Amino acid sequence: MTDRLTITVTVNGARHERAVESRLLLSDFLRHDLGLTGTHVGCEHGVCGACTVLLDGEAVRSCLVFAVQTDGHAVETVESLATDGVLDPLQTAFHDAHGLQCGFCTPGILMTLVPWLRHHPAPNEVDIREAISGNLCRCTGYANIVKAVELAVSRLADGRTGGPAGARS
Amino acid sequence: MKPGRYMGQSVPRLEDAKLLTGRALFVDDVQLPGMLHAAFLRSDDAHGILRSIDASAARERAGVVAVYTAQDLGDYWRPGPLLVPPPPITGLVFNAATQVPLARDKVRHGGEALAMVVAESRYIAEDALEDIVVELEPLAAVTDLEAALRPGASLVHEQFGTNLAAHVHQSKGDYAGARAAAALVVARRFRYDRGASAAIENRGIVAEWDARAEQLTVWDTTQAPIPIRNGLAAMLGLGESQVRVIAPFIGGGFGPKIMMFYPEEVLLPWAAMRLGRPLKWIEDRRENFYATTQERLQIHDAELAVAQDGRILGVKDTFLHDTGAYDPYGLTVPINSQCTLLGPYVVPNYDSEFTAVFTNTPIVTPVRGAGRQHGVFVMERLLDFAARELGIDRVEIRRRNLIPPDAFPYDHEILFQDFRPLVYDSGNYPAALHKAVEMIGYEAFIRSEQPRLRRAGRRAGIGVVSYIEGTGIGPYEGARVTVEPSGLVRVATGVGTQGQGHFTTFAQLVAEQLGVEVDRVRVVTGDTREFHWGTGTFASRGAVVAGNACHAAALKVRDKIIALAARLLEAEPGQVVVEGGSACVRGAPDRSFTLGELARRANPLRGAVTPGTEPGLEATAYFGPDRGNAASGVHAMIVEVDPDTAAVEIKRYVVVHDCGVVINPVVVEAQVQGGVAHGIGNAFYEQLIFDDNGQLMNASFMDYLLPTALDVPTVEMAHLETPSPLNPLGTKGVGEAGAIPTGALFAQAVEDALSGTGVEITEIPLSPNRLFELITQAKGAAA
Amino acid sequence: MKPPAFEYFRPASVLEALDLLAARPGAKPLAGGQSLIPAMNFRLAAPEALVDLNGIAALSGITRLPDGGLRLGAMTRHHAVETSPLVAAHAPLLAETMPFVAHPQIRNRGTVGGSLAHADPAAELPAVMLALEAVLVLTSRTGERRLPAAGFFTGLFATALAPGELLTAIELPARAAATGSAFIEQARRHGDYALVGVAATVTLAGSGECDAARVTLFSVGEGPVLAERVAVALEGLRPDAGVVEAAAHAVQGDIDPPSDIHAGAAYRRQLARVLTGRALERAFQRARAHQSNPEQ
Amino acid sequence: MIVEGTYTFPGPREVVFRLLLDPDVLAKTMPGATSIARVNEDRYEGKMGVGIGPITAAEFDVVITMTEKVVPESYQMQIDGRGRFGFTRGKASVRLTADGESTVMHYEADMMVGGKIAAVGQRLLDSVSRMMLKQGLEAMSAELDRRLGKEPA
Repeated sequence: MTDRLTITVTVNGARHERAVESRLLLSDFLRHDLGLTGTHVGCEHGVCGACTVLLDGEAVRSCLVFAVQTDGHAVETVESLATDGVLDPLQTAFHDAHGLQCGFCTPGILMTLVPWLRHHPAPNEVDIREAISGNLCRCTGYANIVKAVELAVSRLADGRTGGPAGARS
Repeated sequence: MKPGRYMGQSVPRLEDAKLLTGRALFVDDVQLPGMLHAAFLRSDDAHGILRSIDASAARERAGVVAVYTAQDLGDYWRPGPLLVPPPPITGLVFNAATQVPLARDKVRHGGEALAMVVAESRYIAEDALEDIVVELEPLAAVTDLEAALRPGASLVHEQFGTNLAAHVHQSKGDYAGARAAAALVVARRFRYDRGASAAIENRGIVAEWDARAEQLTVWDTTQAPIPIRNGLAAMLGLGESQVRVIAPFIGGGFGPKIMMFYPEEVLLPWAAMRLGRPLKWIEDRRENFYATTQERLQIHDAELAVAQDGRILGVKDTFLHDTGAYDPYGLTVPINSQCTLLGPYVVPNYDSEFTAVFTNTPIVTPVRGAGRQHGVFVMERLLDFAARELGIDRVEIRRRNLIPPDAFPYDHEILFQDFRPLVYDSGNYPAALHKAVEMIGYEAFIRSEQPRLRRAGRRAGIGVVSYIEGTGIGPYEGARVTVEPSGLVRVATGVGTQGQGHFTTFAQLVAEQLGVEVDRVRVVTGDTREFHWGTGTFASRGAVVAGNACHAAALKVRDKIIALAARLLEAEPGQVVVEGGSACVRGAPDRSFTLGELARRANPLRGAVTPGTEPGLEATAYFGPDRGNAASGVHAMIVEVDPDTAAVEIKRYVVVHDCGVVINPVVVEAQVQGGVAHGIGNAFYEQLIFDDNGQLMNASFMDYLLPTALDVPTVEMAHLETPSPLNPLGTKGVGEAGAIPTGALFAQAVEDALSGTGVEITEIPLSPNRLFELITQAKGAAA
Repeated sequence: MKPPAFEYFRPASVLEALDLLAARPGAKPLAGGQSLIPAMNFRLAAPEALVDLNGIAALSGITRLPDGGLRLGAMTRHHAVETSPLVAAHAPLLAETMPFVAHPQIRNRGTVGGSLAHADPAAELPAVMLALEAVLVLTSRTGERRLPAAGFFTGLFATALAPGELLTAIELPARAAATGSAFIEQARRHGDYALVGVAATVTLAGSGECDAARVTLFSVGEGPVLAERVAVALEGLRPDAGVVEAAAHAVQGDIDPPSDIHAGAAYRRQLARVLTGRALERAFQRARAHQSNPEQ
Repeated sequence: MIVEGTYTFPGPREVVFRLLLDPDVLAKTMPGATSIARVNEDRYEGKMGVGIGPITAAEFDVVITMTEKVVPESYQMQIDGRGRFGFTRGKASVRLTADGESTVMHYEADMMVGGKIAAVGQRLLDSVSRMMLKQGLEAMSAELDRRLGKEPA
């Protein structure tokens, strides 16, 4: 069965029309067909959260969505966060708080947090930990991830954005 | 090495921007035109005789390019190298059996690779796996370490006539004499099981053969690209310079991504050369539970002989070590257990022997901590039991036995995993213990908090444990530092990097010496075209061995800068100051050259140079320590246990650690925090559960439980710095430290919370279910 | 871990979906896919065709019924339930449960109907629906039938859904006066399948006795279990500590839990007793509060 | 995995014994069995498809070998099933004792499950095996009723 369907999907604001096999996972579509390799694949059974992307603005695991299901929808990946090489406030906070080590799980964590912070502008530590409880990290022990989110939250509250890493890319 | 502009500073990481924006290249991100994809058929059975593999249907499937079985490999089929030969210990027995690329006559563990399918996509390759028919005659599986050694046991490797993989005996002093003189001997059986490395990035290989250039390029999730390059060249009949191995960004290593010469690592390059097309294999999570090495069970029968005042007179330990189906990594793990048991304590008499056992389970090699956990657990638990029986406080019995700060170098009189004597270089153990006890508020907890909670019906407990970690072992690493005409400084070193921050810490070391801004230093690691001497990242050695090599190379370049600047500026070398990206004459800032200008002048295109002059501002240096150094630490924790549900909550976790001179505190603290998380996983969440038939019962992230953000507390940390005299920077390793004493700590704290119930903990990992069983058993025994 | 091939359909209406399913006996409906797709990635599931319900707008949404109850479209996503003010006000037990269903990313995609039709014995929602006496609306080409949750769950991953039938909505009855509820589960990690979980709703008589109790458990059998003995041990009695404890003990007669690597049957029994007691305590506390302040 | 228990069949021992070894009955009563043939006196071969919930019924090739048969008291079974999702194999021993008009079956099986189903599906193994056993025994009992004329086919 080589069931190929043509889909039109908006990824990071750009429309893409592609013929895909119905079984193609969204994670593979993004990484292989579109070359957006910032979305990482860690378990392909929906536990590790590394492949988290936004589907119509909500965080989902791209290994548990078929690419064909995104026909007519909008997807955002980690590549959408920085603008012209300038890190967004959350990325900047991760840099400043040493919130990543190997960085493999990081895109998934960022994409989980981006919409969540919109709905939770003043979270406490437990809230933050719950929000990322579906993202496994083997390097950091999570402490600096939590600190990074707290830092981003406090800066956003102060109306400050950007940071020292923003100038470099 | 004293703190400086960069040395000892929490410089934010230089590698972050790429990682945060999704632009860092990981192996699975490599996309090449015409690339094919491989998938492996793996054995369902743990042990059996392979009768036949029929891949004809798979070969006919549309999109399949090739299927290889052991038969198809011809002369290329051969067992992998013995990576670590046994150390020269008298009377040592070692039966070497290394893994094979594809099982040929026999399957020795579940998940062992049987065939490789190459197809136009991974999807098709996996379709084709289902077409292959395997005929296998099952054999009884060997999983129980004691049963494996009994006569008549099924044999993993028939040629040895036994499942014994190794036997090693090391001792110092006279344990029997010590035992006879002891006021108390505590003896127990301990089980310490460990799990998977479970890096979030699975392993992966991409191989590309350029037939016209006769160049093989391999992207590999390895911690040790140089040994892989050299080994692959030898296997494939190529010159070492014809092979380039790149370990790009790696999504966590933790040990098993070392130079294993895994079947996939050996087969992908071979097949890419035969097929003339690039080839990719990315391990999936299920495969990772079989195809990537693990750590596992040791069973210790140990006893501690102490005087009435709690002083250690001697320790005797006899243990079994599960080495899995093959033992390519030699004895590193059990020797670490054997040596690390001694900890920071004066143990005048020690008698330790172990037997490594082949079983029908995946291969055991070092995972973060590498057997050290097992040793620490045994010693710390024995001290806890002795303290209880002697009526001595748990912290006090430790204090009485610590090696004093003036006793270094301290010789334990046995051999370590680096084949060198186990001699501690430096440390201040009483200070660390004191600090940890103070930070956690041990006295106040014991005296008032714990009783107060107990009166309210709550069970809280505290633990305090110490450990030593032998780190920074040889043989050597190297680095090349180059000042480019642009003024950028390039550093190349051979070790792979998996998130430790090498791009930043190595840059700090070089920036410190060359007086440039740290972000003007670009570090390249793990690409054999850039640097091809060295071994790899393991045994908490990156910052120590490669770090000192970077430092040494930077010093050489600094000397070149000074010499050249002195000549051009007509000043005495002693008058030249290197700072702010320039070299100038002291007191005359206008008499200066930028480093870029000096680099240009050091590479003249016309004219003549003084004979013997080396071009450029570049130097390569190597560093090899005499032996490993001793990092150390104390961990303390408060837990609360719900005796009705056996749920455990960590209330506080304190670490005082000493990894010598710290290059970047924030990086070091993060390494410790991450290690503690791994240790908590080991203590309470993670266990590879094999049934009697060698079937792994939890080969997924649904059932193999990595701790989440809700399970790992933020560790409260303090640094102590006793510089190592074994290297110029004075650094010690820290990569594994956090993970080592956590099991022992968990056991002590949970047992303390349950004090009075009769629960005694002699095993790790625990789980709520296991705790419930222990509580129930203790109730039954009391009734 | 790549899924096997299948034919894909995305109908725009329930009728179209039913036609597609009827025409292809090997087809499966695809709701949130958060259990089905992992099974496919493991190649444990290989449906010949998937009929994707995500394009059927009519299947989503939460509305208030004239009798005060709630109607949840089967394709309403967990996240929508979790954040619904209607659910918070009129089905607090369901609202309390939602954060325990897997992780945020799963809840953004997973659907209520999908969870119920999947009927995993360790899943939260079947037990909660059973406790709430939900009515499940099943639609086929011949019409609609309505089944109480108690009749819907028939065994291990088994439901009363007939071939060609779709679960299209779930209706929750209005909350009675003086009613309190509680949800408790113990899992290895937050978001994992529970080792044992308990959902309880209790109603008090004016005089303070327990008028009705409905306690359900999950992860202790082939499907959600209604603890009838627990209810019997409570009804007509003042729910003091002794009564609650005795009722919690009675749960042992209601369950026959399985063993797995994370929890043996004995441990599950212990958890069932302890968690039942805790859930009841909390539910009675809330019932008393509801009794004194019906707006609560 | 050890599975043991007793089950009471409402019929005489000889009839129960014959029933238990009848390939047509096995085909009807073994959960998921699609075919079972007796290839010789003591060897049965067949196909089973076991599908639980989301798990698509995968075909298992099943071989059952009877040994130590003592009519009408006891026998041993060697069971070997293999399929794409893994395998199951093991030994079962069955003993029948008469109890008035009824027959009590004592069974004890030591079954091993391997491959993907064990590695990924451990959470459900206990429940699934219990369910299959229950279904099998109940179907067998119904078949016995039918044979004894207690119930229409």
